Amino acid sequence: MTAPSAAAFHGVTRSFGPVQVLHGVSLQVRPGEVHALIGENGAGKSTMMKILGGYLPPSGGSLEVNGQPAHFRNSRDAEARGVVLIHQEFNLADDLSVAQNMFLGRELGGALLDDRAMNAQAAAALQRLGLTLDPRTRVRELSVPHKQLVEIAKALSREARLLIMDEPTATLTVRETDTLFALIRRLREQGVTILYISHKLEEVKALADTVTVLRDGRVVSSAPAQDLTPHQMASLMVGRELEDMFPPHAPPSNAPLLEVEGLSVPGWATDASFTLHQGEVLGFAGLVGAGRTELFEGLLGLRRSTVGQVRLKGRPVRLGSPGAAARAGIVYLSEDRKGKGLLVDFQLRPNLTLMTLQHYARPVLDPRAEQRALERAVQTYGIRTGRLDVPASALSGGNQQKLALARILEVHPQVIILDEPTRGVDVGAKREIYALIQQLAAAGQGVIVISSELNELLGLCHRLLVLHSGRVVATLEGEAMNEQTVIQYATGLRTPAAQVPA
Amino acid sequence: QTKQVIGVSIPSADHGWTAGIVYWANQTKAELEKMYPGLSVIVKTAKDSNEQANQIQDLYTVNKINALVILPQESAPLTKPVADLKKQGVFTLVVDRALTDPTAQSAYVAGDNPGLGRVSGEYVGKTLGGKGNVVVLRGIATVIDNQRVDAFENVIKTKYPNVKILDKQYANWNRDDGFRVMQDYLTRFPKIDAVWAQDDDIAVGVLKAIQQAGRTDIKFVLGGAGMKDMVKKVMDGDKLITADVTYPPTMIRDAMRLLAKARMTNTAMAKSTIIPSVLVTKANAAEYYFPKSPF
Amino acid sequence: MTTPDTTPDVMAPAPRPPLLSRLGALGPLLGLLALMAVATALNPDFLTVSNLSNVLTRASFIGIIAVGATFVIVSGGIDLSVGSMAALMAGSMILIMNAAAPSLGITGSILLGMLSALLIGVGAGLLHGTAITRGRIEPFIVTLGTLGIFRSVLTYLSQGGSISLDNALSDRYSPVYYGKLLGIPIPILVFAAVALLGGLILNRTRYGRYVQAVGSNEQVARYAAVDVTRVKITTYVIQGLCVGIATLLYVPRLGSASPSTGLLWELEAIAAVIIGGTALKGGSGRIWGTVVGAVLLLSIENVLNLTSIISVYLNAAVQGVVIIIVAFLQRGRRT
Amino acid sequence: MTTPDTTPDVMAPAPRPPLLSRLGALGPLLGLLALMAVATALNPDFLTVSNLSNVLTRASFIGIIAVGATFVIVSGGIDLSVGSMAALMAGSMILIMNAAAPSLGITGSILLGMLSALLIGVGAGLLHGTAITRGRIEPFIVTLGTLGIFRSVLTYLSQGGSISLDNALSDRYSPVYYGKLLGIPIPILVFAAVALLGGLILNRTRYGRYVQAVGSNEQVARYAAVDVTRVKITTYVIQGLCVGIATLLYVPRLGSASPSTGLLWELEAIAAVIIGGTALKGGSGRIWGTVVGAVLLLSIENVLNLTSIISVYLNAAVQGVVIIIVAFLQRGRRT
Ligand SMILES: Nc1ncnc2c1ncn2[C@@H]1O[C@H](COP(=O)(O)OP(=O)(O)OP(=O)(O)O)[C@@H](O)[C@H]1O
Ligand SMILES: Nc1ncnc2c1ncn2[C@@H]1O[C@H](COP(=O)(O)OP(=O)(O)OP(=O)(O)O)[C@@H](O)[C@H]1O
Ligand SMILES: [Mg+2]
Ligand SMILES: [Mg+2]
Repeated sequence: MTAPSAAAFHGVTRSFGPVQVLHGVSLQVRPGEVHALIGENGAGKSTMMKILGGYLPPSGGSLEVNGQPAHFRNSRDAEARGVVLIHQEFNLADDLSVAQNMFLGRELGGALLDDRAMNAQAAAALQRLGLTLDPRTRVRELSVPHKQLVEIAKALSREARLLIMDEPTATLTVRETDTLFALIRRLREQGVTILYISHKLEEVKALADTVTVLRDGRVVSSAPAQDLTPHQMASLMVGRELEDMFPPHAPPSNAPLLEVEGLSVPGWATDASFTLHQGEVLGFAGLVGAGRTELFEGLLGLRRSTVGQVRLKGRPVRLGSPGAAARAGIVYLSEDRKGKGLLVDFQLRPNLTLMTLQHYARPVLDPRAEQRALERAVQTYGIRTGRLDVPASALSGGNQQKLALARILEVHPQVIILDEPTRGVDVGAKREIYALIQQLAAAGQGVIVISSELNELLGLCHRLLVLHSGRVVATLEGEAMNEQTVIQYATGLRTPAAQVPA
Repeated sequence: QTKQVIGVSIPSADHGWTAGIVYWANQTKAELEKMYPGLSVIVKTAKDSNEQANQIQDLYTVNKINALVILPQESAPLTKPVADLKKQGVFTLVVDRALTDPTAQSAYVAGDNPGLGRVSGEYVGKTLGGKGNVVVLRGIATVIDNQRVDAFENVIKTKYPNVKILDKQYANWNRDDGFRVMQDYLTRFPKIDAVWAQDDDIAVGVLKAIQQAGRTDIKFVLGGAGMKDMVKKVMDGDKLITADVTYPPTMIRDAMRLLAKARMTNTAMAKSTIIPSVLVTKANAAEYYFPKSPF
Repeated sequence: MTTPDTTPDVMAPAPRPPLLSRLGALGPLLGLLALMAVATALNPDFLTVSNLSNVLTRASFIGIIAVGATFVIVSGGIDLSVGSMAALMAGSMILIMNAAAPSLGITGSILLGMLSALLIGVGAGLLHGTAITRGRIEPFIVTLGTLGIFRSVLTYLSQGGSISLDNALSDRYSPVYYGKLLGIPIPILVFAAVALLGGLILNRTRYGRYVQAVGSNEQVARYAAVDVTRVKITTYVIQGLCVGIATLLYVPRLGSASPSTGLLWELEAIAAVIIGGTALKGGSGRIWGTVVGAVLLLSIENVLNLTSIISVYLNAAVQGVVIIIVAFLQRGRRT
Repeated sequence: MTTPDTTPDVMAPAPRPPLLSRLGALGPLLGLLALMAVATALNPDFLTVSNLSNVLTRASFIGIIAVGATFVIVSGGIDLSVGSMAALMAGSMILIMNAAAPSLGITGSILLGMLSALLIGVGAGLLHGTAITRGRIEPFIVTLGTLGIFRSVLTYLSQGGSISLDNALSDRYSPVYYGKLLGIPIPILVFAAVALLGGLILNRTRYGRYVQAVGSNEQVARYAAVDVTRVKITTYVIQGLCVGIATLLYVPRLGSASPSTGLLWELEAIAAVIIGGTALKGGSGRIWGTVVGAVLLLSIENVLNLTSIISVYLNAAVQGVVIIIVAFLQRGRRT
């Protein structure tokens, strides 16, 4: 190699308390390449990148940036050397506006801030990602995918020579992802080095020049992307052969389980009607902003909404609140893990049992029974953690997701609504979640899946509903359920003339 | 030589008058301990009735007092705790504010709150020539305040029916509230002949408000308690402060002296001593002027 | 770690939390012990049974109120009205007892009075909770408002003066404060019972878990089907009940209520909670800490009464310094 | 850089700034206007220039302090000590002026006194900020402690009584309170200046932005290389300075300080901030709201003094009700 590495890890270690997470990783990132880093949940990818980004100090080993040793005390030091990290967990202040967040710590203007310039630049940066958004909007009001885009725009607006992206596309749909990839390629042309973490291996294959696989805090392989198929990547990650991602699904029964008629969520969704059958996996596709999340939040009384009628197993039910829904056997997994999913300051045990405390109250809570439930869930869902008595915030992103999923399934619901169920989850675990979904369906329960991954929806669902601008524009099944058709409907290229009653 | 421990429990110095009480209590402690070698005096201040109740309990259980001088924050809530001490054999001398159950007090040195109201009412009525508009500034909502105001109103109503009380508002025995309430009275009432501020701290604020508004209709402001600055003004012939009505914090000194004498010389002490509220005018002001007291 | 290829690695058995943070959690207790040592050095009478029993008895009022405040604060709220509420309860209770005595008899009217205090507490709690949840008004503002309202109503009832319990009633009722059971003053027993029950509810029941969840992240709790509104309202009702219980013990002690009853109790109660290691921003807290906090606050006052080393004018300064020192000792816990 | 190769069609339109929440943001102002209308109906004198000028002048003290409190609260802190701090400053200032007058002359000693008040404010702010950030003690506890300490020290200095400014000094100094410039009382001008400057700093400078960021999410601010410790300490210094400025205006009014000076100002200042629409948990706030809040609070008192429709005993109840109603009007803003 002639040019010095854009970044290099030399025997870097890192421990959290007694738990060692990185076991001496060494890695060379060539300048100007897109270098993908993949690995199972909890393998240590985010930790490595936080170290490179100046957010965490290493416990041992050394770093180099552009051939020069790097000892970052904070992210400001790293940015000074052109290293910018896009966080997996959003790093935005809810009360500040989009522009204020993007420029936090490096505001424009002299004694008085130049908000006009910052707003204009912020809007432009968002526009580059295909997002038209008032930069004065408070971050609190944004949806998860929009926060993701803001987080990306924030990093892009800095003068990065080495850009680290930690699962930037976890909640983005095809179109945003395409825009982002176009941008990444342009940046590469301009000589920017990109470190890219993702669990979407097809993306990795499409984008990366080099792929490094991390397993349990050790580098197990680093090779040109062209030498690896997504399937091989997956096998390297988990250390064994993976069978088919999607288990075969049993046909659903004809008995309707959940029937929703005329559900409207003001500002988000209009007059949506659909039926979920027993044993069915029903998918909801749509672009970011199509209103899928809001539709179901409305259904469960988490937002203001109006509904014609909801029937569960033929009997009308009223779902005024999440509590009423849970009692009726309907549960919802939020896409917003940090804001709506987990009590990040709480330990794993109370997080897991929050919705099922009645099982542990006799009448005084039995923490040991809760602990047993936790141990079971850790096994069942493969939640990886050094210790069980840590706060949820200490789990890796994917493992937090598994914990959130475990909580709602503890309820043994009849209808399970999953919004981005595999957000940030590694392939191995994804497969297990898919299997679980099929199991639930096979047992006669109904599952609704909202996902930004079309593959996932196509592989998993019996039927697929497409939302566009808050309206159900298509119900697809069988042959019609293919990528092209879905995208046409989702982007509004095709209109619901051919609508089949759901 | 008899050995005696006297506990003195008084309100903490949170406004001028109580500051005077604290000052005189400490002065008298020094004086008495010098005068009677076997005597020790413990002075404690309390911020509210509850703390004062705790305090006298501590004085009994830990400091083992033989006699207690107490100026209660409030009468009703301290009646029971004082009665308890008396039951345990402590001599209880209550100052200023009589307990609701008189049997709880071995002796009583009384300030005369209704007297203050009465004397003030007489002065206001007479000075106005039986006719005019008066505004009243009250203290803090307590029995003391009620006694003063009731007595004042009573005199005005029965003896000076043509003196009109325009309004009564609380000024909480402090200067800032005196200023604010007076400012608003001045806005509201175009013609005020006299102000009864009831307390010298309140009167300080009242004077400033009148000064600011430049009003000349007000003939005089009557405070109360005998604060040194006010007594000085009377002495010097101030235009607005023509008189004051005493409610002297020295009553604590008098009470302590009486008690010490009785205990140390083993004599009986009068069951009840009243320290009257007297009118201070230019003629007698010098007698009531204590430049060294903080009040 | 040598990881087997397939199964997720076996979890380490949950080890105990790090020693340092455990020590930090004991902060308020250490503070209390240190204070007791100093107090005993200053005046050996501090450690007598009668003095300690006095201190604990007094700590009962604030302590019981602070147990309620712990719930409110852990859930992310605040109640500034507790002192005024106590005053209003005490006044109403006495008026009701006095009025009912001729018709209901002594015991009957005492029971009626006690019941009415508790009902006022529940009512005030419902009012607060509803205004805060359904009315969506900041707890600080709601309870600052009722702080004024409750005290005003009492001032009105008492016409600015004080309200006293009739003698016959007072004699029958006073054992509730002055009496002992097994040699322990009744207020201490009640305090212990309230604290134990409070601790049990907060740490070992569903409701307690929900209170913590709501305080930690209301949104998450809502999505997890917790009835946030009900949980919050209930914390204010618990607070009201605790104030009621404290008032039941307070009235037989002094037998009267006046506009200055319970002044600034809110600050003392909140201080007890926070000295005890509960974070003001909510999410987690511990009743035993609150108990220690209350005892500590009252001990400071007691020590100041027992000694005369400094000017009486500086009492509040000493209290302030001690409070800060104790808080410093337990700061390890904060993030 | 312009749009990338794959030009995406324009996304969903930017969501409208909801009218309702904009109206909600004007809540306190609506509250104030409503109150003024009622007040004028009750007593037309309310709207006279002299009365309004009285009200605004009085609102200046609390208002200026509340501007400082807005910074502290937006950054996620709280300062309970402001009233005591004002009392201590006023006392020290007067003592210093009186002592310096013989040697420095009237004007010199007044300036020295004024300077010393501001220095005490800065010192107190540094003390608070440091104890809170480096000492990692809850702001509530630190400032509850100093609340006691400051007032105690003043009580000690005044021996419980009042400290009065010598006449010659008082005459020279009093125009600072009683004087007018262009027909407007000086305190109002100073209040306006402090509010404008405060608004400018909070909304238009880097520092103000950081205050909001720290209050909203300390971790994010830290990641953005904001010096969180310094930002927080500075908010307490600003608070101290504001209390200092308020005291500079307060002393010439009555020319004295006593243990009752500034009692409960902390509650009034915090209430003004929160009525003004700043959330107690921090992250966002607005100075103009605080100004309206302060004027509103003082107007309520003024209206009550100008009318006698109800029993004086119930004044505080009326205040409480009005505060809650105003807060209810602006609740739309809350999430
Ligand atoms: N603050 C912390 N305290 C304790 N353990 C931590 C902390 N942060 C991370 N860990 C642990 O370090 C390990 C690696 O976490 P990391 O976030 O780097 O994983 P990852 O490879 O990014 O996983 P994912 O794909 O799920 O995002 C995990 O086991 C996690 O539990
Ligand atoms: N009907 C609509 N009218 C106006 N704006 C809309 C509408 N539908 C969506 N949006 C826009 O979409 C943005 C966010 O939508 P969101 O991403 O939450 O929808 P979603 O379908 O749940 O997305 P995802 O598929 O990622 O879950 C909003 O900020 C809003 O601007
Ligand atoms: Mg990660
Ligand atoms: Mg969504």
